[in-house]
Amino acid sequence: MTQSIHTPDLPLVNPSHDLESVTEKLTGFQLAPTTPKGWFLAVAAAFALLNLLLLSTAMLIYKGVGIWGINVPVAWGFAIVNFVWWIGIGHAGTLISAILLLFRQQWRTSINRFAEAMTLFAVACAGMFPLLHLGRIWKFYYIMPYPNTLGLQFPQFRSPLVWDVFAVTTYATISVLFWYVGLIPDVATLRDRSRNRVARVLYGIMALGWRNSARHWHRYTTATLLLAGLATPLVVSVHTIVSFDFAVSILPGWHTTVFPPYFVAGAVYSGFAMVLTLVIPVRAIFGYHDFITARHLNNMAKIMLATGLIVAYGYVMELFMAWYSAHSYEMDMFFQVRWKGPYAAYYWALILCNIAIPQLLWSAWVRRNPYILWVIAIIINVGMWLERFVIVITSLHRDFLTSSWGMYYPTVWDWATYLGTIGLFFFLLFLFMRLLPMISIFEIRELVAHQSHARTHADPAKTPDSPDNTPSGGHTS
Amino acid sequence: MARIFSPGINTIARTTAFGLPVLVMLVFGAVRGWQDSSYITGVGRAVNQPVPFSHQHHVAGLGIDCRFCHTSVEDSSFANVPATETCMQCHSQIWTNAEMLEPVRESFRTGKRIEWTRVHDLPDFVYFDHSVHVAKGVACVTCHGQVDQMPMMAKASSLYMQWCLECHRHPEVNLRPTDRVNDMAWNWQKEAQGSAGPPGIQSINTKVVPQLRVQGAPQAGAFQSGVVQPGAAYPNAAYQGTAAVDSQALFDAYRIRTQGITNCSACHR
Amino acid sequence: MHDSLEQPQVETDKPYGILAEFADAESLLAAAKAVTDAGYTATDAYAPYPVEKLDEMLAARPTRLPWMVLAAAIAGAVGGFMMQYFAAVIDYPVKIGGKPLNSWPMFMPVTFECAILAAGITAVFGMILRNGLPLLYHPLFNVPSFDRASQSSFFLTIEATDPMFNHDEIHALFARLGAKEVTVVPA
Amino acid sequence: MKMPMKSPEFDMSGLGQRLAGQQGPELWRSLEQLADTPAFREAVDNEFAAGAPEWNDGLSRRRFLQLMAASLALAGLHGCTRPAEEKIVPYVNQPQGMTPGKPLYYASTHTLGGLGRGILVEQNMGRPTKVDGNDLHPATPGFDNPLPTAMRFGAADIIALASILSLYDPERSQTVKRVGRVSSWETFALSMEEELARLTPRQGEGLRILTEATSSPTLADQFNRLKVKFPAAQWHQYEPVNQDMVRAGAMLAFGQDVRPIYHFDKTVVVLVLESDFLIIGPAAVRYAHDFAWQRRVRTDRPTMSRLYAVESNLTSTGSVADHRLALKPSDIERFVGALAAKLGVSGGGAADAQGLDADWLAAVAEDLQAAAGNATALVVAGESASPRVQALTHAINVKLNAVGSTVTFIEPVHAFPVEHAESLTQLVADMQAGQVSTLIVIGANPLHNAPGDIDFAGALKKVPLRVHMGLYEDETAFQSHWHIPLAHELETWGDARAFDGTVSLIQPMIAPLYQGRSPHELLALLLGDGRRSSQRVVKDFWLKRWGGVDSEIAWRKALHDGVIENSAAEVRQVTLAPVGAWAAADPKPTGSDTLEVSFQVDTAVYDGRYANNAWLQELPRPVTKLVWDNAAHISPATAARLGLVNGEVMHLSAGTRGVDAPVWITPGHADDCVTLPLGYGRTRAGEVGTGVGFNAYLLRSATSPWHESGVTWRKTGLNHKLVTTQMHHSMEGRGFVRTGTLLDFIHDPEHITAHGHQKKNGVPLTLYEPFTYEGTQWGMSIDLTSCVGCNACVIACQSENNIPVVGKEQVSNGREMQWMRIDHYFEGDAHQPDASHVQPVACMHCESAPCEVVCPVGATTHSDDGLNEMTYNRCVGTRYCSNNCPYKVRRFNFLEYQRPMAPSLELMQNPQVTVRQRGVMEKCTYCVQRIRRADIDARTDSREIYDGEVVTACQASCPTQAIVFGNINDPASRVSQEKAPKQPHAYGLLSELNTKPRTTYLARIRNLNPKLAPQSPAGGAAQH
Repeated sequence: MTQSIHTPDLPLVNPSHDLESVTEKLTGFQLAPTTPKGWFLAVAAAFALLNLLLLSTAMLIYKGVGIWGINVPVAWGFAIVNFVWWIGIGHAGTLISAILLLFRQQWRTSINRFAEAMTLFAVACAGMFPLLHLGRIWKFYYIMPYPNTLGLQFPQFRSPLVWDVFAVTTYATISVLFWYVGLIPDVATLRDRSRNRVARVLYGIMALGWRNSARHWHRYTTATLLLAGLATPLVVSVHTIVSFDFAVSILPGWHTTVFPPYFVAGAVYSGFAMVLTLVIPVRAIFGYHDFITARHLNNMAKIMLATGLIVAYGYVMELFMAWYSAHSYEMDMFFQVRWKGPYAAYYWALILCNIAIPQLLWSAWVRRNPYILWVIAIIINVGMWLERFVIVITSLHRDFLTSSWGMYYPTVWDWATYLGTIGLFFFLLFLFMRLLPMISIFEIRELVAHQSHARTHADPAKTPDSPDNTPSGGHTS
Repeated sequence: MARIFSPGINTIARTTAFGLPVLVMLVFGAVRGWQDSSYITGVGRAVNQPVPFSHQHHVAGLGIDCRFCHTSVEDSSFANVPATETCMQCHSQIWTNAEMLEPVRESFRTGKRIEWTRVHDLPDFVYFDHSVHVAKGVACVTCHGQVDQMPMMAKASSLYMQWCLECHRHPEVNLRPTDRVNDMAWNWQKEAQGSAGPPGIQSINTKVVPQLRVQGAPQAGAFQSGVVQPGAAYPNAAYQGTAAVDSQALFDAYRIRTQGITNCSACHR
Repeated sequence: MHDSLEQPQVETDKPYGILAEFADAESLLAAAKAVTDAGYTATDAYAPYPVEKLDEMLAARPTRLPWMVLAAAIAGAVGGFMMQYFAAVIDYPVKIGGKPLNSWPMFMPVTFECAILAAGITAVFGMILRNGLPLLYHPLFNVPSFDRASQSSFFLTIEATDPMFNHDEIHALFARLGAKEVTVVPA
Repeated sequence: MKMPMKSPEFDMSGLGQRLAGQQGPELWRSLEQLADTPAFREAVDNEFAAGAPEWNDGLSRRRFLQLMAASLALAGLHGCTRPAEEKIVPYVNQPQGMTPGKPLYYASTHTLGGLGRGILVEQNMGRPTKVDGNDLHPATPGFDNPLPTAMRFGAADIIALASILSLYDPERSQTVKRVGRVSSWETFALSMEEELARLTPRQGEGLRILTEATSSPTLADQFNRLKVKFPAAQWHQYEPVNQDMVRAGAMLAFGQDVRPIYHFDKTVVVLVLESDFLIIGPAAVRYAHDFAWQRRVRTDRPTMSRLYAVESNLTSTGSVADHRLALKPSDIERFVGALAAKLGVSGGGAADAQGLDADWLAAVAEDLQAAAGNATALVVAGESASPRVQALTHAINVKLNAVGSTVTFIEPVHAFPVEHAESLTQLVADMQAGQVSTLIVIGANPLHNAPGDIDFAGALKKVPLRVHMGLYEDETAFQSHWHIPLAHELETWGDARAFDGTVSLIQPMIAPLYQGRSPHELLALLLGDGRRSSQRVVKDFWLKRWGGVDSEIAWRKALHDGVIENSAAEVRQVTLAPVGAWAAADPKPTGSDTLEVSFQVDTAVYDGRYANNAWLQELPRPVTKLVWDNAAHISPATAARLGLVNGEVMHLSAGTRGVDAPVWITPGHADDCVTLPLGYGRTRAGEVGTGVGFNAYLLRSATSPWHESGVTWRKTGLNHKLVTTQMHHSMEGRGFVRTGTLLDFIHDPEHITAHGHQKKNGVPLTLYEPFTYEGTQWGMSIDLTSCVGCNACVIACQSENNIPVVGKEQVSNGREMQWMRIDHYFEGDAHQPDASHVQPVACMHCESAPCEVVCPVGATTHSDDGLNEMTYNRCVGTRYCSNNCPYKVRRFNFLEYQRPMAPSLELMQNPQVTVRQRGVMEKCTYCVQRIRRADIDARTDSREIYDGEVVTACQASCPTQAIVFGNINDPASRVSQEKAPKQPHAYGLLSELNTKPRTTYLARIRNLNPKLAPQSPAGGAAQH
């Protein structure tokens, strides 16, 4: 991959840029004195959906989870499906900022900030569901260890749900910190560029008095590198643990050892799909073509293709193991229930969305065509939602005792809650876009500096201190 | 462009930065403390009653046995509050026109029941059983405190689960000979010196297996070990009313099985 | 004072220090090297992005952050496991699904998360605190042109606390190093 | 431990008023309202829908407060606020013999079709909370408990068990009403006395009394005296589910009215003709008990009786049968004729009735004959069988030496036995003719359940004065001038005779909640001594009859035991009437252009009188598992022929009579005929029962009340949503119910429970060192051979554990709450299944329980004595445990099902069991409250718990003792005798999942006739 970085025809940033113009361009929208109407419209739409969330939540607390379609045997419905879906989407950000950082992938620079923000908001949406789906939400704190009138009250640490609580909260915390650390220098820039007194004060407080000192930069880059090192196993662990919610149980269709890798891959898959879904329009609207180039799209598409194939492998292994185990319940689950059962349509739809269609990505032309890429990305988002639906609902609705077989029909409230979280997601996203830099400015500056540096010198690939094999992380963070 | 902040801001910034976490801690601590405060637990807070009944007077003053009024304490989960007639047994003779007793007399006349306010009130999902505790030598005073010193009844302990567990995890600590359960001032020293006074009503020790049980307690299913021979008295404590026997001896003598008493279903059903 | 919390010296008679602005990273690097070689210690450089080797040029000592983080990680892991062990074996030893009280394999996920959480928090707050932040006021912010340090320009300071601090010599030195502009920063 | 009876006046006396007080608004309205328009009646009627059922969730103040509470909690304020203050209200005079906090048990009687079954009522602080059977009563034999120490319960049927809910039903009629307006008993008494004054000179001419069947000696005595006072008055009886056919049959066969008593404990070969004797009727519990005794297959007792069933619809009895033949009613008659002929009974039909399975017939005949040798054969005809079938059956039984051994005859137990249909027809005719001036209806509800060809409503309008006495303001009450609330049997005095004549007393468990009066009081009024309480009436009668000084002692003993000793009717000798009395031509085989209809008593709401009992309405009916509905049952083949699908509404008509009925396809049903359950389509049953199902009485005729042939049908194009709790009736080869034949059991018992490849008692695989379970370890065994699927355990559990009812809509969402369910599976061909199995399923209390591991808050844990505990107050409702439970026995409060609760229903709750809140998971606890009670008693006595000291609610109620519970760590305990290795056919459900269930099953053993079912060595295991 290091080669692709130095493919001369595909620079990461339009060479015409210098430090000044980059800063100018990337802070333009945030510091603009007047807000465009389009933004207000977008926020209004998102806010409407957000209110739908509030309404359905109020209804939920007032009446109980019975307003959803869940029942016995299908005691988990949309809530868990959406939880897994959102948390999966929430994997791209950290992956891009952490793993790609460790791999010294400079192209991450243009998208990591946006992806991280997306991660946070996705995790926020995801985090709501485990709480909302509780029968007695007002007792949620029973799941955490804390001192009370029982003495010390503890959760039951053998339960994957408790692992979830720890994993998701840790993930959320680390993501927020990572994101904030990345923001500090850029907020400092906003502070110094802003003409608005209030903005200056607020940005000033947020920047903590950052003054770009070399000594600070030194610790700063070390810290970022350490965070990346921590976040990488974390991001893998989170979806592994989410997959344990199912894998640890004894249900055919859930009790599967391939789940952890296949869930993680699926998470990255959906994460990148969502990044593309969002980045392509943003790029068009704000004219960020200079920073988010065809090469970025290309690379992301490649990652989707790769992870998509891992997911496909996961599907195949499920079937193979079911057959190989010769376990009658497993065989029935996969070859009867999923293939021919009442929800078979969902299964085949997910195969189409997650496996068949993404094969188009083998073509470089498709990978660079924003329009097609965007459509494929959306299809994958849908597909990944279907995957979770199939895993949760079809496995539950027909388990061991035929006498207790049942069906699950989502109610209007199921849908309202789901759409509501989408509203929340975009509402936060739009606020972020207006108030904070969507692209990490100082890292772009760095990139610009290196490119000009490279131009002045003969062949950057040979220079000992070219960005891709320098020992210190200083360059890339 | 001019600077945004003046030098003073740094102190403020630092204080806030370090202060916030501390503040949060404090709030949590306060809430926890609040839960243990007597305002919430009601410990030591005398409760108003329709009749200002004084345990101090009746127990310490007149030396009436607890079981004279709370008759069901040994047979039932519920230690009953005495019926009006019980009060009237005496008060039809003495204090017959005391003003404060009017509600009792009225109740007796009209048949309208007296509404006492509950002092020891467990949540509805907690099932406590008096009989077994008394039978195993857990004294009244252990949970209800020195009622003989309470002009008006008040809780002596929070009755929180934490508090229950302390004893259920180490039952031997709070045991005493079963004929002393109603003794307010008892302790092992007095027992040793024999200054604990004459044994009380030997309720548990003399209570024999009820008639129904006598009729051929079947061998089928009854454990070979520990079957009570029909009609046999309960195994008395090694305690003879003279030498001090430590709680552990009682623990063995009363065959207290720690197994199960910390199970959830021991109290929650 | 390099690696310790930095306090702005506010002294009436002496200024905070002298600030020189440079055109680009290369000249800043060169200047930093020269200044350090000249024996100045109370120096600092400012750039809109992490310029590689700049800290070395200023002879900054490597940070101890990694060790702090490692320690935190270990503490988190141990604490996390002990909490679970205490809960499941000591405090509430309850039979759960026929599993032994200390079913340690099932305690691993939480242990791991605790380690990461402790380490991550340490990394971030360690960095911020070691950098002496939050420090919303700093004498440099009095210099209007310093705003550009966060945008496109490069600066170098020699602070008044430096034993060798001397107006004329420093002005001369900066001039030699081709500073675009030299300002005396009031305390 | 039954306490000596004592007057219940002390308790809850305040309650009656309190509840009457609930009706405050009613009072002023009645004063304001003077008009008596139907519209007003409707309005009033709706207004009376007080104590709306729990599933009716409109926005109420209460709900709003709940919401507030929840939000407060959300705000984290909960636990930081003072608990609400509670009161203790001690007695003024504490009743004798009662210890506050301890339940008392009283013996009493519950009647069904006029016949009594003994009940034992648990009373907590004056509130009756649970009904069980009385083991001293012949109709409700006990669990043969070796232990005198333990509470001795008798078995019971669902109706007796559910009667506690009817007692507290907030919709029971509460005050005397005069044309819809509130009145009082005194006012009624006055106007009645005027009326009587008018009647006396006319010798009571024009006075008619309509009652249901009754067997009460006291009531009979009162009627006799009334007859003396008013010679011209007439007493009519109408019970929609009556013994007219039996009576007619006996007349045909023996020339006298005698009633058969069966002795299944003596039978070896039984043939049953369209009778569900195991679960329906006043003797069902006793019959099921005796029958099961003969089929209790154990290693030390490898014998069992054999049951052949011939019936049109698939009943529980049919599922239990070893061989079953599905025939439509007319064919059944031909079958009996043929059988009679084969057995050489004169007056039979054509020995080779064509169209019938000749081999089957031959095999059965031969088998019966073989058993006739030692008088162990028996043929049973259902109460709905035609007189000729009844008579032929008697004749056959005589031939088989059954009479005197497996069947005996007694004179009718009912007071003044009459032909009910005739009695009603007579009454209606007189009413039409205007010969009836005063009609007093006691209990009966002819406006709902009179046959479709009798226009009772029309005739009723011609009666000047109409008085109705009943539990509810039902259809008949609505058309009457006076309505008198009838006191529930649990709140009044009375007496009744059992199926075998044994007399038992009815004593009140609580002072009447409303202004209910007993029939005795009404008759006392008519007799002119209206001031006499029901207690006086009943007691005086018996004291007078016994006479002597000991009569008081006898009375107390009778109340204590619940039965009057040696009061059973003595056996009557019978001789067959001259041959030919019943000889008639077999009915012609009916064509398939029209349908035959047979009516059936509903297994839950009986004849409809229990329609407002939500427990019964929501009880999954045997086989179909339908709830909250009745349906027209037809066979798959017929459905295919008529092109009908489940839920499609068809119109059935016979002459002028007709009814619309939704179809339910029932495998195992006979072709070309339809079965219609009676008792639905109530129009004034109350919130619960009104409008549930269709009224099959409309199609019924007085002349042939049970069968209708030549019924025409057509589609209506309508559809009705029928709700069932089980959609899938195939085991998919997963062998949940393991079956084998008796021969398998004798020769290769291990094989019966071997399923697929896995070994039954293989070493459990585990990475961990398993826990060692010491001391008492609870476990259960369920015998699938004995279980008849009568549902008693389900209701008993519901009653014991405060289980809510959720309503049709929620059940259709798969949210039924019963902790115990009875799974049903078909085996073999989908159209005519070879076998039909039932399997009671509740929490298995697995030793390695999947549910426990996944609970994040430790709300479900394992106790030291092996229980899978459920701590409600700890549960946050993630429902993960339910997902991970392979048996799906966990139930979740998806909505607030318990509250708001009618005040009267709050009285019914078992104080020993927490009432669960919304959002909480619940499930079978092995009746942990009873276990802990026994545990505490044992600890107090410093002994171990005796075997049989803990009896779970399901076990206590089980007529066949299929359920055994106890300490599995004790090799001598009864439950250990029912488990491996003692019983080779014991197995654990889904034990291959290594859950180590504490509840195990005994495989179903079937005693197949080799002639009909060639033995496969693989036996039951083969069909997997």
